Amino acid sequence: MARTSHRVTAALLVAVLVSACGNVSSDAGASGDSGEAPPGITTDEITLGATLPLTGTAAVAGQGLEAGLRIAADEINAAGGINGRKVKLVLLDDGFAPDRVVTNVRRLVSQEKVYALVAPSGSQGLPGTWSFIADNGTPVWGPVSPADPKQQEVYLLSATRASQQQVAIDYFAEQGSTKLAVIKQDNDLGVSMKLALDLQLPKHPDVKIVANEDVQPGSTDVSSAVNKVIAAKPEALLLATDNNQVALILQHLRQRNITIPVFADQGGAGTGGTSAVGPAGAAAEGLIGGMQADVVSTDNPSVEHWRSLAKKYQGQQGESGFSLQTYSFLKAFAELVKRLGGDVSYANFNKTAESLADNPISLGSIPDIACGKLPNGHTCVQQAGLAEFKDGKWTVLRKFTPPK
Amino acid sequence: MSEPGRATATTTHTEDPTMVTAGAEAVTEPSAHAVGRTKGLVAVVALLLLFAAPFVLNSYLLFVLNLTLVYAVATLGFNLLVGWSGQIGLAHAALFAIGAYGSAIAMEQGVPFLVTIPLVGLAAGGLAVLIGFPAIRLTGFFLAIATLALGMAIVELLKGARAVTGGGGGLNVEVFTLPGINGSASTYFVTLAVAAVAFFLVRRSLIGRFGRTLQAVRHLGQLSGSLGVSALRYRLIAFGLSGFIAAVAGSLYGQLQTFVFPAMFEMNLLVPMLVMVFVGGAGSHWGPLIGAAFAVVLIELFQDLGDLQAIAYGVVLMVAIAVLPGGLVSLFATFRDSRLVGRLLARRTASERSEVRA
Amino acid sequence: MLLEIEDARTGYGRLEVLHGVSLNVAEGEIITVLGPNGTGKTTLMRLLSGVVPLWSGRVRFDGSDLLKATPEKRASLGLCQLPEGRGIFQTLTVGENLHLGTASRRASAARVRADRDRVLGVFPELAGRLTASASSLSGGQQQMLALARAMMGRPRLLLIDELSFGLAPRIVHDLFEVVRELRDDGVTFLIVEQQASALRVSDRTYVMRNGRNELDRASADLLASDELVASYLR
Amino acid sequence: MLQTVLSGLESGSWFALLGLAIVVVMKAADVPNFAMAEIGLVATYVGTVLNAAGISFWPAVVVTLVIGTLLAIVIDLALMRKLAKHGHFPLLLMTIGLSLALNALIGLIWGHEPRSFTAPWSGNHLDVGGLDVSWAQVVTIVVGALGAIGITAFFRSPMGAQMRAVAENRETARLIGVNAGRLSAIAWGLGGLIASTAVMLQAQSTLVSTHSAASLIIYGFVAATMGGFVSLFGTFAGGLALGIIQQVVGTYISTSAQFAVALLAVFLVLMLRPGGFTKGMRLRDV
Repeated sequence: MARTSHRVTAALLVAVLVSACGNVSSDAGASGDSGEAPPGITTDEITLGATLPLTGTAAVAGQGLEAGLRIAADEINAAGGINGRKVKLVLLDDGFAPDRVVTNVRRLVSQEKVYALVAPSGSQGLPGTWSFIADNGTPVWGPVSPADPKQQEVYLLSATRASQQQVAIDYFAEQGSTKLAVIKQDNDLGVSMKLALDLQLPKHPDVKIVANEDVQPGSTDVSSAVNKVIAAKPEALLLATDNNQVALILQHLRQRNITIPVFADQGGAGTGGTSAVGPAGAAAEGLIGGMQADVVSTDNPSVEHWRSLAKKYQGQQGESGFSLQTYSFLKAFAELVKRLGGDVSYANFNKTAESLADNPISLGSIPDIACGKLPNGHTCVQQAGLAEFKDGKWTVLRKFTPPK
Repeated sequence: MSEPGRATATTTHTEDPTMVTAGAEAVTEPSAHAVGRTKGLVAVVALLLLFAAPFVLNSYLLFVLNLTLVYAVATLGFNLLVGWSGQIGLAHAALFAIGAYGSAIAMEQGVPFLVTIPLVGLAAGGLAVLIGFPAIRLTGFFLAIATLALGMAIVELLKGARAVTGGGGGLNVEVFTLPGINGSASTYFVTLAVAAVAFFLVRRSLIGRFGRTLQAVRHLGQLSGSLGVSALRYRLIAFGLSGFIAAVAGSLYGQLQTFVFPAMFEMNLLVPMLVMVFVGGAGSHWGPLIGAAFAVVLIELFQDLGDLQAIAYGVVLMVAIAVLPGGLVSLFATFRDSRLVGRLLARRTASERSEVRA
Repeated sequence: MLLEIEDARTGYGRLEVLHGVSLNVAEGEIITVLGPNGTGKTTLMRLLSGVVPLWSGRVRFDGSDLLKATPEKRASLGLCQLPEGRGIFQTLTVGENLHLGTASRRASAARVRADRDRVLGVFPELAGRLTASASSLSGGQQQMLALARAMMGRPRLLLIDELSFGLAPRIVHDLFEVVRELRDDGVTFLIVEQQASALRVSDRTYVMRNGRNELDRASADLLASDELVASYLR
Repeated sequence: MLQTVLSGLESGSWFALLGLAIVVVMKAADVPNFAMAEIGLVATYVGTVLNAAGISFWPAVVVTLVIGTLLAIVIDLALMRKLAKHGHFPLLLMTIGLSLALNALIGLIWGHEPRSFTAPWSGNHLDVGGLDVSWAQVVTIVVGALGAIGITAFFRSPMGAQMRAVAENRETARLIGVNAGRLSAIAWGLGGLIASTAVMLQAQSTLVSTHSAASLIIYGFVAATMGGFVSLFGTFAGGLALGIIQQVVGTYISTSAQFAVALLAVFLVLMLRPGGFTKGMRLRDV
């Protein structure tokens, strides 16, 4: 009896192996680089996906990012969709955990069959998906974090953290600050800060880093880092932390009556919104935030337009800077797909996207999107701006400029 | 609780409940052995189905299945330690990380992936024995806290050793592919093969004397806390084995994720691992598979709940514990012991039992 | 009858340990349950104190069924226990241990103080050591403390598991003297023993073997027939 | 250096109080409570909401403490009680599940933005011989010390003695008539009260949010370990020492080593003194 079952098993194994071997030779789904119809697109619908940190340590940012996407999709659909196709959004939560980002991207591409990923912001897990993305050819339009400009499928639509930090270093150098201090998290935030320092310090020989402290991601204990920074007597402080820690550090500094200027990138400072300055309270006065998108309170007409839509949004964080950012990204995506005309193949998508350098997408709320060919062309935007939080309100300190 | 002298005296002249239950379980075991052949067939069919998975599932579902198997292997090791030897050692996520990182780093140095599997297993097994040394002096929560602390410290070290591990920024993992097969399917086949071997070997060893000794050691520990040298040796062996298996699972996990970060191996991994052990039923054979499937599927199903998913996860876990304190596996046991089934099986088991008693 | 047990069966898991025990205790009696190791004496104690459930049969205390009562509920009914191994809390002081005896009843501070003075009158050795750690007491003193603590709960029936355990014969003798005194105060006793020494103070004795009670005799009779005792205890 | 020690005493007081809350529940209810920080956090969030809504400080504090206490009691009665007979593992997991659920609940109701509890003394400073001392720090350290003294006194009372008896041997205590169930509810309530105090102290001097609970609970357990899960004094001293070690390591070695050093300290303590700083009796096996 046992022996028979073994034989049957072996026979079945061989049969299955032989018959189906061809099916597992490629990871790509129905897509491909040729003119085949890409997934997620029908005559009247286009499915787009994103993985976002809707819960966990970055939930405030994630909710804002979600809001922007939903506001834009509603607006596009109300106006009849993109070339007649309604936008269907599939937004998954990754809880800011890298492993769940990887699972989510698989799900979006293979299960939900999305046409493209728009503005995914899956903590640091995204790099773990690049090879899978490459196999499927799925465009990744405007990953918010982290940035990797070397992938064929990935288009960066806003200044990276490092670029923002570079612009900030330029700014402080111009203001005559020579002693800078740094507090960074030991993760991709810290990595980008290190990159920015390596790139920009040689350009400002007078500028010295007098303190360079690490803090635990997610920790509320920042006091020893702050104490060390204070002891080093810097003239300005650069932060590469999440918005909670930005708020905490500001409070600690101001409690000790230290009034040096403090910079954090768009994510950390929540530029335009309240994610960092709200909790920081009075201590937020004077915080300088990096700008990937315009500040939410300007009278820029395109921002005003977004603001009128955001006011009606039902969920949380609708009027935050994160919301404006992803709103702009999805609007830009719609514009690009419009330009594709009848040929929505990935080949045409990439060709059209890479020609944006000649005919940029200009929205007004974010710097013009001008993508080119690899190796450097997929970093479609390099300019970052700076905004200052003053009298309870964000005001532009420096218009969008590329780092020196 | 009490000093050893008195504890021994107590056991000599009471009818100890734990010993008695252990005996009662032993009585039922041979009947399970009798249906072993059917069970073997079931296992073979299940294996076949699993083998066919890449041909029918899309990349996402295959990934989820693969993840389930990886977690099942990890839980197999964890269950050996927590369920069978009764030691709540909480360095398991860190040993899993050693597997993921060790394998990736060894591959960078040119070691073939399949060779790195036993290598990281041995390294983590050795480390686990070192971690287990506190077990000689510590029991219960003290052991849990000490191993938790050590495990977290190991993850911190991974973060700190930036030159080798990439620090908090993560480490890219070179993916091993079987010739002629795509990455996802290849990773899956390797996982499936390793999982099958691991489950087979662990089950074999636990059914025999080793498993009985482990359980005896566990019960002894509950009684007195003072143990003989050989009992301590068994505790360490349990640590070493669980560490070995954890690292093997970790190396598979690295292949699956293709990018590893220290943040993957903190409490957010340890908690699901504990859930998997518990839900599957501590000290059961197939529990790890059930537990892993439960945990992974639950997270994926709850994706659609949006903001509510975290709360749903917590609530489901709480309800599961409240309703089934013995884990999902206890459902089957309850079913088996229920009157109806009991009556149906009565004739058969009665004859078997009389055989055993004689 | 203060305590009636009829054909009680219980055990652990699936294993039956008591195969039908029946015994009665009348108000004011001192009853001994005698038997060698592993006959289910401790299980009987656990059954009476509510630690193990009754499988079948009946246990009635003062006319009411005890089936559902928790250990602490039984204590508050006056069914108190002096647990095996004395149950003295080593990390508490002597005074605190003594005070624990009142945990099961509501009593005014004055009543408690009066009770304490009365109990300390019976055990003068403890009186001077109230603030000392209980772990500093000798074995005999700890057994006294356990008895004294049980008295603080004003028990109606006191279950004692191995009063003589690990103590010198002289001390055992003294303790049994105290038991006799307390009985005169109105306390009923059910004492489980391995040694025959308890027979001298008790009124009646049950002999247990293999989870059943096999003999119920006046203690004096049993004591007189040495042979019988020997045959059961060896 | 003094500034560092002061910061250390402040955070150490939070750790110490949370550790005490854990130990109290552990002693009387025999549950390792991983949801302790979240219980305190729920209560504190209610307090901050009242605070922000214009309710004056002291009534808000009282409401916070009452909610923390009641929440803990309800958890004991509704969830923990009937699991006790199944051993430690389900209990441990139940508190973990509870911490996840409570944390998510806070996020759902109040969002994930960090909050603070504005006290009348918020922002006020003292200059003590060049040392910059905030009133928030003074309040934290003083309340922490008073809390520890109060709990110690409680455990000297007759009810406290009953709890210690239960901690030493639950079954024996029940046999002699100690109502372990009632004591466990009281211990949970007391634990909830202390945890709410700890989180509220944290909120009046810095920010709390749904993710500040995770590190607080770990440090609380570290403190409890230092006290061997039984010694109140050991836990309190352990918590303070942990806070100071953290700050000193952060200042003189590296802020990124803080966590690892704290964990290794626990390990060393356990290896050198398996019963904690102040060796009490051994704990029951799992």
